[in-house]
Amino acid sequence: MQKKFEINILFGGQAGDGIRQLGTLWAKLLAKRGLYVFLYDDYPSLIRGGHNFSIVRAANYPVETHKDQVDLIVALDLETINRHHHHLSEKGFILSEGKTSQGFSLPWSKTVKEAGVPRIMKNTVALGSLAKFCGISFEELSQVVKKLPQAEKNLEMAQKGYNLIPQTISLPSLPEEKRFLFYGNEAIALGAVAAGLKFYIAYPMTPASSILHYLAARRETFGVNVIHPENEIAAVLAALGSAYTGSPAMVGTSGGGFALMVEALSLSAQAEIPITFVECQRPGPSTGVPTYTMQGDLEFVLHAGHGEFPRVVLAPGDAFQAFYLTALALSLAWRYQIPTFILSDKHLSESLFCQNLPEKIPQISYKKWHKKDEYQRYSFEEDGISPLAFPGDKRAVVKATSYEHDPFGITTEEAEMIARMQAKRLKKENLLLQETEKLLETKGPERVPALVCWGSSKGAVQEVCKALGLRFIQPLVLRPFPKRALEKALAPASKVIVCETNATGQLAKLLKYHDLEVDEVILRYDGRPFTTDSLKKKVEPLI
Amino acid sequence: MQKKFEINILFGGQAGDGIRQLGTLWAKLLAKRGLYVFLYDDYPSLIRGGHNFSIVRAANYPVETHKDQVDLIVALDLETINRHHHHLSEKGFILSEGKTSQGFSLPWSKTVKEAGVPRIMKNTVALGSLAKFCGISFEELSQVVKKLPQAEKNLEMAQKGYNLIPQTISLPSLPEEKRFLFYGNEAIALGAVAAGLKFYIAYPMTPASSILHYLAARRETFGVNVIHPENEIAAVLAALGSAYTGSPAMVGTSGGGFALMVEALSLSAQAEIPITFVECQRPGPSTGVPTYTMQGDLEFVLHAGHGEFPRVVLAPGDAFQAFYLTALALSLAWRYQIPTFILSDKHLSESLFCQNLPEKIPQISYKKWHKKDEYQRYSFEEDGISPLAFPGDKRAVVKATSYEHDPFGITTEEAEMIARMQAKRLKKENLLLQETEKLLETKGPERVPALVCWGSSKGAVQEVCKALGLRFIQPLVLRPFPKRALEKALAPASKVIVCETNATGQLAKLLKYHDLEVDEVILRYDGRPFTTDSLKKKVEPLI
Amino acid sequence: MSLEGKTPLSTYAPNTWCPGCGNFGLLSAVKQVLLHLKEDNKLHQVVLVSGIGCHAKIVDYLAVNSFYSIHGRVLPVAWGIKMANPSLIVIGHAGDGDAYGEGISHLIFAAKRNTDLTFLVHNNRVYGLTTGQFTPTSPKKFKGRSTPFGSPEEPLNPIEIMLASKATFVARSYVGRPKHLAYIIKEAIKHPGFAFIDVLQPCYTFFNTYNFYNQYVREIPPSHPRENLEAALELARRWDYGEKAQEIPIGIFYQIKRPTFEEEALIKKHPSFDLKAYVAQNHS
Amino acid sequence: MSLEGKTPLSTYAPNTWCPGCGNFGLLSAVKQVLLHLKEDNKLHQVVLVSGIGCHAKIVDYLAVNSFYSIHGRVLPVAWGIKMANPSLIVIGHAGDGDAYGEGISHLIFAAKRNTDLTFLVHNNRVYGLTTGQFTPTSPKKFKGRSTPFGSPEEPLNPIEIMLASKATFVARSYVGRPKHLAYIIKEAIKHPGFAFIDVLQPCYTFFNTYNFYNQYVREIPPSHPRENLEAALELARRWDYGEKAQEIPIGIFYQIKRPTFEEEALIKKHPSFDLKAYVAQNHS
Ligand SMILES: Cc1ncc(C[n+]2csc(CCOP(=O)(O)OP(=O)(O)O)c2C)c(N)n1
Ligand SMILES: Cc1ncc(C[n+]2csc(CCOP(=O)(O)OP(=O)(O)O)c2C)c(N)n1
Ligand code: SF4
Ligand code: SF4
Ligand SMILES: [Mg+2]
Ligand SMILES: [Mg+2]
Repeated sequence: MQKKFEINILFGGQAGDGIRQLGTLWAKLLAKRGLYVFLYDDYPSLIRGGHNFSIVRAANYPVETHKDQVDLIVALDLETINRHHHHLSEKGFILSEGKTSQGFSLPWSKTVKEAGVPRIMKNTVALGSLAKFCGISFEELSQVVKKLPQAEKNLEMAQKGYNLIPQTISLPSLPEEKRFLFYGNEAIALGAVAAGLKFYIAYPMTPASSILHYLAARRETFGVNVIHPENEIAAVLAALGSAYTGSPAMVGTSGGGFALMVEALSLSAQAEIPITFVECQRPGPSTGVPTYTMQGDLEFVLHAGHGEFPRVVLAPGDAFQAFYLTALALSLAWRYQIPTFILSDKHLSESLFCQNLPEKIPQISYKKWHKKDEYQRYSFEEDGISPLAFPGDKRAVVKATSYEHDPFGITTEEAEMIARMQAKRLKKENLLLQETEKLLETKGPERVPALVCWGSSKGAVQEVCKALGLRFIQPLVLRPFPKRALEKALAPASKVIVCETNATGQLAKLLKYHDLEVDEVILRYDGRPFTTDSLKKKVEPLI
Repeated sequence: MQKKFEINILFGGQAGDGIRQLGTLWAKLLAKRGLYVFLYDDYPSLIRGGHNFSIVRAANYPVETHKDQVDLIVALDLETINRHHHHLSEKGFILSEGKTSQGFSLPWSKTVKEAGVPRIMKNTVALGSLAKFCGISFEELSQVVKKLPQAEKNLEMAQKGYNLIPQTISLPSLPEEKRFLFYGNEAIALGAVAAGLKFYIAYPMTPASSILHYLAARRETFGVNVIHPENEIAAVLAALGSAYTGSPAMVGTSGGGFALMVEALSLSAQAEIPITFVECQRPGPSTGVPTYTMQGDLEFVLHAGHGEFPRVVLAPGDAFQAFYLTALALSLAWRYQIPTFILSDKHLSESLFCQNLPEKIPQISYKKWHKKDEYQRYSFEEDGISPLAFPGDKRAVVKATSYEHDPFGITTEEAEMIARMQAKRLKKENLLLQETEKLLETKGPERVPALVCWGSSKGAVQEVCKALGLRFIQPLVLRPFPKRALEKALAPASKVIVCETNATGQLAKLLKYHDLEVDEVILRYDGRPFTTDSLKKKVEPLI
Repeated sequence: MSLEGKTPLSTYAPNTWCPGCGNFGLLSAVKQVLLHLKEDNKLHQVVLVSGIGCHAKIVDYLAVNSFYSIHGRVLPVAWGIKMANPSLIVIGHAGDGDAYGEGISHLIFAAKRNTDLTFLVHNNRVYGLTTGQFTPTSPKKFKGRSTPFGSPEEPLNPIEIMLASKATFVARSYVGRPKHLAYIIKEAIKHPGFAFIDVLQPCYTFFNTYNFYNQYVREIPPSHPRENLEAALELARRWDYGEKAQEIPIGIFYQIKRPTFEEEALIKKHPSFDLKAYVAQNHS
Repeated sequence: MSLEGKTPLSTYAPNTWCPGCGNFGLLSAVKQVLLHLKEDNKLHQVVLVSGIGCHAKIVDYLAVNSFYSIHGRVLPVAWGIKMANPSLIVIGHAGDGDAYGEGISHLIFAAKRNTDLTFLVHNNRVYGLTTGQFTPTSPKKFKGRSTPFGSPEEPLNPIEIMLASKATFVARSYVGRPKHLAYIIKEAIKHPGFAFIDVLQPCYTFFNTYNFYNQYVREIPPSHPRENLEAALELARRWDYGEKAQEIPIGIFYQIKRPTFEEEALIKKHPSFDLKAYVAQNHS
């Protein structure tokens, strides 16, 4: 086995400097070497100026989170050094345009100006310098740069940057294996496409917008219509209209936009129309901190909507899970004719993961009407699931409705029918539980403390477990709640420590609610995700 | 002590026949006699035709619920007899226009037609007959009838009805005591007015609309502006605008309308602007059964809104509580600068109660700014509550915001400030708990089973407890959850039975969540409230 | 059991509109149009979408595909249906509270987009089902239950709003002229794009406007140049939805052709998508 | 600590608009107007209300009362403020996404009601803060991040929409004409009723329209009869918010007087209310 290797680089500059692109290109470069990479992107809510940074971690073993401490800072402005120099490890380096005792001072701006290319290409120059510094061949570098728009100019800039600096360190490479780079939101989008999505309808809202952008740019390739309507209310109702005709639809937004969709969520439940919601959390309440992260909407999503009805809430923690669970969310929505949720957050949605795709991808399928007798949209069935027909079918009259109704979909106010229909819908919850209960990640030894987490905290928590020899537990489905599976997973733990990035410990509350003991709760609610090093420090005194 | 007396009368007819008015007049008549009365109103969602009925229960002891079995049916149409004759007690009577072996056949329509008065006055004729039948003097009757519009004609019709029938039974009367008649929604409206409401802003929605109608008709008397805007979203945001200037505002709606207000709920939390929501539940999901009842939105209201923040959820069970708790909701909203809720439902909102008003009425008050230093809308304070100033004050610049912010209300994205502000807001929850924990009704013996209920189920549950010698427990506040108070109240009970009109047992779940044991759950979810006789039958086998 | 009622196209649901309600006229006009579509063997392609209110009950009374949606949201639902299956004939039924109050944003965007729907507003100028409050088209001073001292607002003129929003088919009709109404609905269905019809529909119980309309309603003469916006506006301004009128024109105020949203916005083909190849190509 | 920044009326909040952003011009025009109000000793009566977007940051930069609300909801918040305290001078700042997309229903009703507010739309014809999607006033075919193949929709003309919605003050200005803009804002504040200003505000980063506006913007001549709706409409139609123009009129298109909502709807006095007497009288 190879020796463990990792390198953490922070790229910083102003909004508009292309920091995230720079980080992404670097990540690609190393991924092509077979290394595992992870990118964390940190940016304020503004378009130009301010301070952005991305941290790229690369290693010769799987990484799904970043560290506060970095080995190298690539500073496209002075601010970056001021803000982050104290995160630099003792033997770390700085590549920047300014004077520095700990690295190289490189005339990137001058290079760009002299070449007369757009200012933004400074990031390519810097990438060139970094590549050379790390001993990456120009051949490797150009593989990545040549895919950019204005490839030639960018190659030229990369070359210039490359020439500015001597090779100083060197990086390992790994035998090639099939792994891909996905931002969380790309994985969500692809999972939906892979399951059979036909309409994505969304109003822009950070940190969900990149699903919209990603799908819109590739709509012909994916065969998915992508619609940006006048507001979130129109989005969700158009999605329900689409699904009523048999055309699977998904909507995506953040907490405030989802709040506007809640009335229609309840409609989807009464009308039994499949739909998948992607809710990408950010710190609230209200507008809050739009470009940062928080796992603050769990209880909201679990209980949103007037009236009582089954739903599925899935919380992926990395790109692989995001892909798989989104496909599953669509599949379950259609098989059970219910609303399903992907609960993401800024940290999952906008971080870059280096992972594979699942072998088996859940597909949309549903109980079809067999065209005997007259069609009853809401026929009573053993399992509560009435067969589907769609408008346009000559033999069926398909009546969907928001009112309580009889099997044909005609409004009812009769006591007995009301009670039967309530029960019909709720019946599905048990079946669902059987199917989803197994969706749980458990790793690590017994008779040690367990760290329990959900969603985007997975990466950091998992790594801390590994480092400290603790048990790792991550439920992937939060409703229906996998009580028994969790009970089993928790039983061998000597202590239960829940870690989440919110202020009230929502998963911890959920565990207690289901009679599962929680000994400690580690919360972070400053808009930042857990990092592996900072979390470790918080865990150590508790074990 | 007098012998126990009660009489239950069902009034039935078509929508447009004035059934509810008839029942209300009857209730007034008996209330004037010093009797206790309760009116239940049952009507489908249509304007003319169909079948409406009201049940009025009157007794010489307090009644806050109705029974399925009645002593008398006043049938303004045949349908009433067809539907309800099996609810008539063995020795009961029917007053109607048709042939009947169990009562009187009375030519009410003919009377109206001959007099050439509007058809609707048939209800006055019937009232006359009923009064005479029960041995009520015409003098008493006219006290009530003369307050109607078109008093003279109505008196004439009452007289004609009175003459149609012989006295058959007689009713007791009680020494006069100060008790009043309020529909649940009237009590909510009055409680708000009494606490200091200045703006009621609402979009019509059953069963909340009657708050709007009641206040609109009396706006000058109450000194309350009543506004009906373009939709629920405008309603809640205008209310927040009003409160920002120091002018207390309340909004009212049902589940679907409230769903549309959730985004603004979260705004009220981040901006720390006081507001009171009245949510009158009806069976969902979605449009559901608009004119019937269900306690189905508890979990939704407890958790609505993105992000984490304190709120108060109060659930009155009768008019007295509705009055008091609404005043309290406004008072708490302003003292803590938080959103507060009155959770009602069709059964509470649209039933008529005969009760007194509380002695002490909570008033709106708030922490005022003392005009030292520069004003900071979100200053950090020991208790988390920043003093209030309002725009127009020459010495203060008042900056409210939906973004996470610093003490002045300027947007922040700094990690430390985010965490501090989250904590500042959440701090209030503990103070709130101390203040509201005592809001709990407990009655009855120890070492017997306890029935636990919330909201409109109170009337029936309380009466069943009395009848069966059980312990009665009703938490009035559901968030912050009065765990310790409930623990104490439940401790002496031999068994805990939760009764609620929903399909999943939401209060029962809440109790379990707080480690309070629940042995049995009695649910009703056919859109109808518990009645004392039907509930008793369900309880008996469990004790 | 069967969904069908005793008369053609009807269901077994009992009709619960008030005697005298203008919705009866509207229902029979719609039935007439649907019967024609049935003859053309197109009935199975029809989808009715309704909001919530008295008007909305129409979908319970008709044995055709329907989506009984929520208050104010007829149009986004109808739009979603049409986008997902453009071969369907989608007809929206909304109340004036629905269309001009709660849901007016969707109305403006449906017109702007020119999505290929037919949209009938059962405009009784009152909230019927919630028992008589003023709506955006109630006359000023209207005494409803939320405005017992009279509405403080001028009514909107939906015809003007639609013309300003780039609607391509703008019409008004009256339930008291059933033939006219049926004709307008047929024209609206034929129209490729967003077809808007404000249907004057007296609410017998809360705002009985039969006499008023009978007195002032005038059919727009065939000589009216439909594609002329100025002429349409001039006609539209003849009545401001106030209490008084000199003349209330009914008919097609305006009609032009413009590409539909479906033509402009939907992807052309749904190719088969090779996930593995795509990912290998784009995500490494 | 102090809220005040280094220049008059400013706060310590660092300005984070892009270099070249049209919002700078708007900010300085607003400051100019506020300085006048300060001289008149009215600054404490001013409340700014904003939505969410680049435009909305303006409230962080000004040391006056403000309510930084949520996307699309400037107008109901502003309305509530004005109703509750009519002595306040309430100025709304919205983006075009805010005002014409998410919140268009409120815009129409603000005009219909003639509530006494000033409403400035920072119309950059793009969603700025969410990084460049098309809005209701983007030209057809606009390539934004949600429509990389071009927007499928015609733009709305907000001037027309406002005229159809009974607005009593309808204006347009351009940040490239700062004096004009300041003048229009002053007139809007003076106007008793709903005063709407569509402010052309180039987004330097996502939709740089400076050259286009500089070329085509023309001030409406003083001879324009402001109270004439036809004349206003004619001017409004000279530019349809499309990619091309012959002329883009700026100035006051339309202005008339009509009672305000506050005059029509609010109760006149707040009497002292005797609960006990009232209840005894009415509830027994
Ligand atoms: C979100 C929401 N708000 C309010 C209601 C209550 N509501 C039901 S019907 C209706 C008004 C109906 O008026 P209109 O649309 O004019 O229809 P009409 O009954 O007059 O045909 C309202 C406000 C609702 N169902 N949903
Ligand atoms: C309900 C809701 N939906 C979406 C968003 C995300 N969002 C923030 S700003 C914005 C658009 C801003 O565009 P515009 O109003 O034109 O303002 P600009 O940034 O161009 O000034 C959006 C969609 C939000 N904050 N709230
Ligand atoms: S209330 Fe009016 S609109 Fe509704 S059914 Fe009756 S008459 Fe028709
Ligand atoms: S994105 Fe556009 S509107 Fe926003 S600050 Fe930059 S230039 Fe201004
Ligand atoms: Mg109506
Ligand atoms: Mg904009």
